Amino acid sequence: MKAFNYETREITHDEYKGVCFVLRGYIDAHTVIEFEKAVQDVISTGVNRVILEMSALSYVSSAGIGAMMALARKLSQDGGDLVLLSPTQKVYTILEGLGFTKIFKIANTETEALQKLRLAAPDEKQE
Amino acid sequence: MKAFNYETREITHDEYKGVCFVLRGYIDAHTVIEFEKAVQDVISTGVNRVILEMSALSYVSSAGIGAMMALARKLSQDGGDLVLLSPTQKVYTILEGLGFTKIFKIANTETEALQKLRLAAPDEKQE
Amino acid sequence: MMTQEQSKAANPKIEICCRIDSTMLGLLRDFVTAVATHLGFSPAETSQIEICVDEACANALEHAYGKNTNFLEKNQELTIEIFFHNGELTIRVIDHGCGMQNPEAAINSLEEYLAEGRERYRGLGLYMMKKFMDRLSVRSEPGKGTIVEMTKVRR
Amino acid sequence: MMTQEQSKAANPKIEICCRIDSTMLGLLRDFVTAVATHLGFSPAETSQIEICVDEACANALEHAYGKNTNFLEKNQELTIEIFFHNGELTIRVIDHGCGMQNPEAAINSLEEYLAEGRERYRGLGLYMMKKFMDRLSVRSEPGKGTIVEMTKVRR
Ligand SMILES: Nc1ncnc2c1ncn2[C@@H]1O[C@H](COP(=O)(O)OP(=O)(O)O)[C@@H](O)[C@H]1O
Ligand SMILES: Nc1ncnc2c1ncn2[C@@H]1O[C@H](COP(=O)(O)OP(=O)(O)O)[C@@H](O)[C@H]1O
Repeated sequence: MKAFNYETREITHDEYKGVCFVLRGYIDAHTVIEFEKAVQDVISTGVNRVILEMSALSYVSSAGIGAMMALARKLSQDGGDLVLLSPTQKVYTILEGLGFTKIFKIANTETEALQKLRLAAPDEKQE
Repeated sequence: MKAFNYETREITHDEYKGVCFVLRGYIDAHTVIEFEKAVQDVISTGVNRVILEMSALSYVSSAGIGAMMALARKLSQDGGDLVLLSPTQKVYTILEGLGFTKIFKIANTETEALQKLRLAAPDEKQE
Repeated sequence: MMTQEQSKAANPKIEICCRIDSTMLGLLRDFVTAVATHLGFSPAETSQIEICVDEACANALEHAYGKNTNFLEKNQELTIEIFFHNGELTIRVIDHGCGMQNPEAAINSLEEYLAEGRERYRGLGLYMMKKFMDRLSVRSEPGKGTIVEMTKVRR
Repeated sequence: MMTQEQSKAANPKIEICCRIDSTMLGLLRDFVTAVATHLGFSPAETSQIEICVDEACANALEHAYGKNTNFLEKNQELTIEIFFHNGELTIRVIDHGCGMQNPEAAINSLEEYLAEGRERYRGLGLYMMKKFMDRLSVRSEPGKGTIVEMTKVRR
């Protein structure tokens, strides 16, 4: 019943440091602070590839979307990338209605997420 | 998303006519009318053994408890019986808090429910 | 230990004002359930709070405003006030209906309920509130309305 | 076809009055979701209504009453009024906070949102309300407060 919590899992890759956040609960104007802190703690260790696993995230408000946008920009400035994995139908529909499904990379499976993350690496652009 | 609905299933037995109601949604002061009507329709056909399968019933107010009490009395007047099957923890705790778990026959499995129904028949009292 | 400011912050007051009809009951239950859960009441406590508020609202609908009158003509206004302070949740259910003569007349035990042997089993609502709540007060004025105030202490 | 009486019956008015704090947002969302579902809005429509009301409430909390002032000193009263008539759900979110100079200044497209390139991505709330609601009006008086009124038509 906690409003928001998460677990992190390292993504093992030779060439970059990646983390997958498994998010649970909701991100609104209240819990966004915890989300921002969680993300900050991780990227300050040099991580530049992030997957947000969202299948157990019931709700994301504009504050949450904004935090994800800021994260995406930060990662891309660091030569990394962000992928949203498995948003619920409800969250997806909201993102789509606002046009964000064209802006965020969104994947439905972990393999697809890793694929999208990998392709994004500037040093792999030749593919 | 319907507030209340149900299915009925016949209980086949040589010596009595029985029906199992599979209840879904909630029974409150609003939906109790539908519940009472459903029960009335069935017992007016001569059915005198009833199982109320309650595992998908999220809530029962005093109106619902009252309707179940009235049903139990009617059935026992007709030489029959009522068994409540698999109430949720939530509903059970309310019934228990009010003392109704000592008044209603309550079963956790269909076999147990049939057993309790069977034993109740006056013509089988010798067992 | 809470500072004074924290304890003030933990003292929300929510007021819901609506025209009560039977389809509203489910909505109000969902809201009260969400509030109680949110305030840290256990699932068992929360369902006790839920059913007591539901019973009070159903009484306003059925008794205060009357089932058989043309309720559309009446305002049927119901107010639910919710206070939380020091681990105690107080909920007031207020109607402006017919009121009642003798709130103390409600049954006090399951035996009374069973003994009466009526066609329909009724009269459980106020009994439930006494049983499940830590404090209950019913103030009613015939012709003016009724205020049911109940308090549940979080364990 | 509805008779006049039925259409009156289908016209509930619910008012919620509370002191807004950030933990209240989830509760209010749950309630609005329950109301919209109950009135027959689809899951997609319901989540649009939910997010718009949440954004308006978050604005009251964050902008009207201010994040950095000692909000406990203020009343922080938020009122949500809900009306339903002829398949149209109208929700008013009312605060008595600082108000705003120019409600029309809110962004009108995702391009504007992206173009600004700010440290924090903000300003999506009113844009969402315009996008997801069928009608939106924002009346605000600096120093007095704000009334955000939004209407969603059930399809
Ligand atoms: N809000 C109310 N307004 C008027 N009368 C009420 C109200 N609440 C309860 N009563 C009276 O008290 C009686 C007992 O109420 P209750 O214990 O809830 O049982 P029930 O609703 O099943 O009769 C009701 O039958 C009614 O006469
Ligand atoms: N209820 C309100 N009271 C005062 N100012 C408000 C209110 N709602 C919105 N505003 C102003 O309008 C701006 C835009 O709001 P919005 O589009 O929701 O985005 P955001 O809240 O992310 O800034 C806010 O930054 C604020 O200055």
